Amino acid sequence: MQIDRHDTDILILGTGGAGLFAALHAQQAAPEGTKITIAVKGLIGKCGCTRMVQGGYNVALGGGDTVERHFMDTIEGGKWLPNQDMAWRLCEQAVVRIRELENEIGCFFDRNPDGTLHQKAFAGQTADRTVHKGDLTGIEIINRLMEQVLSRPVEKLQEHRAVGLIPTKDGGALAGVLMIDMRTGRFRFVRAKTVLMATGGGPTMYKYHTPSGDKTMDGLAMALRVGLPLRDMEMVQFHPTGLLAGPQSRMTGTVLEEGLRGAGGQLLNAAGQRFMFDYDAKGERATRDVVSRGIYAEMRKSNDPDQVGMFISMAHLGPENVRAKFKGMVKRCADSGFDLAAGLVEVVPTAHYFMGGVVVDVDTRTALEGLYVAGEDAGGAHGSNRLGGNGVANSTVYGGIAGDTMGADIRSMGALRDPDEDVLAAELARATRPLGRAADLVQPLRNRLQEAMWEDVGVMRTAAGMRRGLERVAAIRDELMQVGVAADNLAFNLTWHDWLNMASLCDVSEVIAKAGLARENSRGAHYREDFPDAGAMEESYFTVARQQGNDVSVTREAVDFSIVRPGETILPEGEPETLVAAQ
Amino acid sequence: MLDLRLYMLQRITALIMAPLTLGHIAVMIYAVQGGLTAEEILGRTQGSIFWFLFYGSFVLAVSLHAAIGLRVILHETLGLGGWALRAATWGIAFLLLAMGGQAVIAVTWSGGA
Amino acid sequence: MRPARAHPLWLAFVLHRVSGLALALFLPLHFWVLSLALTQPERLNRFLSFTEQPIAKLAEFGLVFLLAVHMFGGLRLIALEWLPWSAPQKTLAAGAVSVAALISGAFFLQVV
Amino acid sequence: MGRDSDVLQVSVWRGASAQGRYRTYEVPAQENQTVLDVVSWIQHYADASLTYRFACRVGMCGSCAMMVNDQPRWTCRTHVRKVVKEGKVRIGPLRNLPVIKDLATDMDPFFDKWVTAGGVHAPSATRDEPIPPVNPEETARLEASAGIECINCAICYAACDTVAGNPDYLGPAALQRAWTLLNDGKHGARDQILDAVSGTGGCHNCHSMGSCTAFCPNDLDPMSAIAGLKRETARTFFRRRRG
Ligand SMILES: Cc1cc2nc3c(=O)[nH]c(=O)nc-3n(C[C@H](O)[C@H](O)[C@H](O)COP(=O)(O)OP(=O)(O)OC[C@H]3O[C@@H](n4cnc5c(N)ncnc54)[C@H](O)[C@@H]3O)c2cc1C
Ligand code: HEM
Ligand code: SF4
Ligand code: F3S
Ligand code: FES
Repeated sequence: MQIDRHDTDILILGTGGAGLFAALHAQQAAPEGTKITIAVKGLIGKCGCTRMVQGGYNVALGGGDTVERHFMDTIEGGKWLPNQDMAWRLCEQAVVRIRELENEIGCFFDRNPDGTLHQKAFAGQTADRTVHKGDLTGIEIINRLMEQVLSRPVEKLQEHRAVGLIPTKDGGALAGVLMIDMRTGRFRFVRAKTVLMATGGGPTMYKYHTPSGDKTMDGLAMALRVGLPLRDMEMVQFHPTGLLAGPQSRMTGTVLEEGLRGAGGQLLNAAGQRFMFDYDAKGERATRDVVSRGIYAEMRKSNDPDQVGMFISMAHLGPENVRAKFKGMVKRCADSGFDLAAGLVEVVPTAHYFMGGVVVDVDTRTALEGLYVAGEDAGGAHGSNRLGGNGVANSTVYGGIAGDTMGADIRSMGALRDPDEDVLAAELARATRPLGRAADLVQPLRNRLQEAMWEDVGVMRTAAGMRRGLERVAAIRDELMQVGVAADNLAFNLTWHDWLNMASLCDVSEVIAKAGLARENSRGAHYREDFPDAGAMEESYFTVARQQGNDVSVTREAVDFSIVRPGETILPEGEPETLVAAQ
Repeated sequence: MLDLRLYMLQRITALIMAPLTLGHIAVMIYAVQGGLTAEEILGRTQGSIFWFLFYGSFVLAVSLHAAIGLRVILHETLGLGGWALRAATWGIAFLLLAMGGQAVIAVTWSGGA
Repeated sequence: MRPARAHPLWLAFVLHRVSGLALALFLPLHFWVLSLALTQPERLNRFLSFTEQPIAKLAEFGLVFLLAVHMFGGLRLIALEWLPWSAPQKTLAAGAVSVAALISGAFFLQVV
Repeated sequence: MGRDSDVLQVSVWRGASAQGRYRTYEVPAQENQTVLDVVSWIQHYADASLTYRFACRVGMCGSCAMMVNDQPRWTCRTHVRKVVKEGKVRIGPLRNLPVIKDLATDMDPFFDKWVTAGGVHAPSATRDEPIPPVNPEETARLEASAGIECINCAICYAACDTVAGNPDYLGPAALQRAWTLLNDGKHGARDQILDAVSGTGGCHNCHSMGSCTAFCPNDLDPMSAIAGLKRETARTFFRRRRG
């Protein structure tokens, strides 16, 4: 198969908050005449999860709240696993980024009557911190960023899927990225001096998941193959209330917003009884991980095979009131046939966010020269748990930093690097593998992978379960390698891309299970029934997974408490525990 | 295929015609009640500066108004564009202006044939 | 492929376009008839007595009706575009205009 | 819905704009099923070569719009029950845009027009300055807010017959964006907007036929936004004349 060759200076993969911000900042930071290219699996700004952000953007903007407080919440929320320098930079730069979003990009965040930004508190925060635009914050952020990028002289490669990171012959640096021009089905190798990977992770290997359909862990699978270390790979955040709309509906798993529980929504079991107080004193208002486990435990108690999830009930708050306050959610449920305002809506925990990712420094550089990683693909900022509102802050803050860093680094970089043609050929062979084989269905394998991960590497884990999960994943991958895709027309061939998606998901699923086995305690999103204790905070470690040859090994590394040690705080003495008024 | 100028011209001519149309209809109703004859109509209108200006401005407005309106229809339904569209617009405007002018003169110029 | 168009504003648009087009086609004819006054008054007279016929009356009513519909439709449009009205007021205005068109139509029917 | 049969007869457009045709598939009916689910089922189980586009699955990204029984709709949020007639439904690519393949259109013209209409915020302050206060109840802010939640799905663009007849016409979504910026006190290029929307493809081509407003899945009202632009341009028309 022939490969079209293409050159640029700065290449950005993905157009979520990280990718779009990187494009804008790179344009500001790079020397005149630098060619910037943005390549994305979907349409610019119309794919990825940043667009789906509902609740909002965490930033400490005064009124008693401080960067220190935001930082402490992030560290404690992450159960002392975050890379503290990254978490600090996130909280500190969020302040600049939100001003940039409002003043330069033109975002329209909600205001208080006095004209200042309106801020609210997600669970796990000790201040009203979350800036938002109704409950459609991501649309506002991405639309404005998208306009900026569309109107600039940035080369746009839409519906271009990255399939392999191609290093130089000596393996010391990145030469470029192999992609498929999805519309034509042709391969394109793009050389670049610097590449930002911002493909946004996305734990879509679970039966119930929230991220957008284009996200299938391609970035992390590619990083794994070039031998980069990945950290915190066991950390999959589940959102407690995913919609259950039937086995074959894409609506299944999509998120019902957190605010429903905040406003007093009740979770009921099949018998119509509330159960969350059996698990936590805060009941439905406990943090995401706690509520997810409560629902999951309750689901396991039910013996009725037709009764899968639990129910969320809002009707006691007055249907009219609910309809007015949660207009979007009520309409969305109605579109899939449920009455949120007056009836019961069946919910399940749903895989929402991936805390794990490539090991990077605070400037988004990786171990491979020329490769930068930002957003959900990068690990470290959140540790074992991401606070609601820290996700989009992370992608926009670090996307901007990546743009600045690439723009600066490129000044000292010489010519484009030549790729290791053997790796290029191997990646091409990998991606075209199904094309020579007898066509078969891909989707049943995806369904089986999702079942396996949900059952064995899901909300609650055991060593036995995860080992079983590993076996199931391996078997599914073996079958996938035998499944072919009809090759008569490769233009916009979604089934070929489904196959490639599955390949990425299988690779990363294996790492999730292995990292899960390596962590023998329960922290944040990772809960081991066989090791329910959190372990000593002082001895916190994070997992690092690496692929060598065909083998993935996981090691543990001690957390560096570079700013604050467990049990201590950087808040001034006498600061109140929380600034959020009790509900 | 409208820009601001054509748009304004179409709206302004429309606003000019609105009262004129009402007036014209009123006259017609009044006239019709007695049964119409050419003499009756002409007797009333011929030699009158008022009616000349009344119908004159109507003809002027409607030539522009209808030419712009037909231009839009030609563009949107027949895909006409460029010089052809421009020519058609002007053609229609002049045709209406010429025929309308003739009619106004016939109806309001004193003496007649 | 056509999107469904059976909503009031689209119908109003069609009515406006059709009436405008019809008027534009009729207008030259009307001018021609009138200019007969200049050259052949007797033919104009014959024409005018022809208008006594019921069919002609109907056609005449149609024309007046078209003119009224187009005019009110156009005024509605200009109001909608230029007056900073809120949505319910717009609906009201649209309603009022259609009523006006109807009344005037009925009125003409009486007279003619 | 034709629940008596548990199979849907679904005709789907196959091919590019010019040489394409509808092909019929039988799809098992489900209790809960959106039009996107139906299309996905066909690709997953019946015809692996079918092309379509989606991302978010919940009405936020605006990538999944198609013609369903000849009406433009967001397919991820359209329950089959709402559109099926006697067990049948017809699905085609979005109108008024070039078709790349099957149900996927090229949306570039739509976004090019978005930019042409001036739909890009120009800064009037920098990241180093404080965020300016904005009174949320101010009329201009309310006007801008009313149109800001557009997901650029191009459903309005597909519904508009003026777009169909006049390829230069910028279309409802782009013009609505221009209107939100005109009302945004923070926008630094407000003077340019009126020029940008007054050219040959500008807001004056709109006939207020209102299909945009009728079909917008988010209940936005581009028609009124465009009327706002006409009003403002008309006002400056007189002002510039006098000046
Ligand atoms: C429903 C939902 C609600 C959320 N709500 C909140 C919230 O309220 N607050 C908050 O802080 N966070 C929230 N998050 C999390 C937040 O959205 C993410 O943390 C963040 O947006 C990730 O940004 P990103 O730029 O890294 O990735 P994304 O925005 O996901 O972008 C990834 C991009 O990479 C592209 N891509 C993927 N694979 C490839 C490939 N192989 N080649 C080329 N391109 C590729 C994708 O198409 C996409 O354009 C939410 C997430 C979801 C799913
Ligand atoms: C009497 C007062 C009149 C008013 C208030 C009026 C108003 C209008 C308006 C506002 C439009 C623009 C419609 C749009 O953009 O969709 C229009 C279009 C048009 N008018 Fe008139 N008009 C009047 C009389 C006439 C007359 C007498 C004729 C016939 C010669 C005419 C022919 C047309 C045509 C052909 C169009 C184009 C229709 C279209 O674009 O759909 N108008 N009119
Ligand atoms: S205005 Fe409505 S229909 Fe048009 S693009 Fe925006 S959301 Fe879609
Ligand atoms: S449908 Fe089209 S004509 Fe105007 S009111 Fe909407 S843009
Ligand atoms: S898939 Fe995003 S709007 Fe339908």
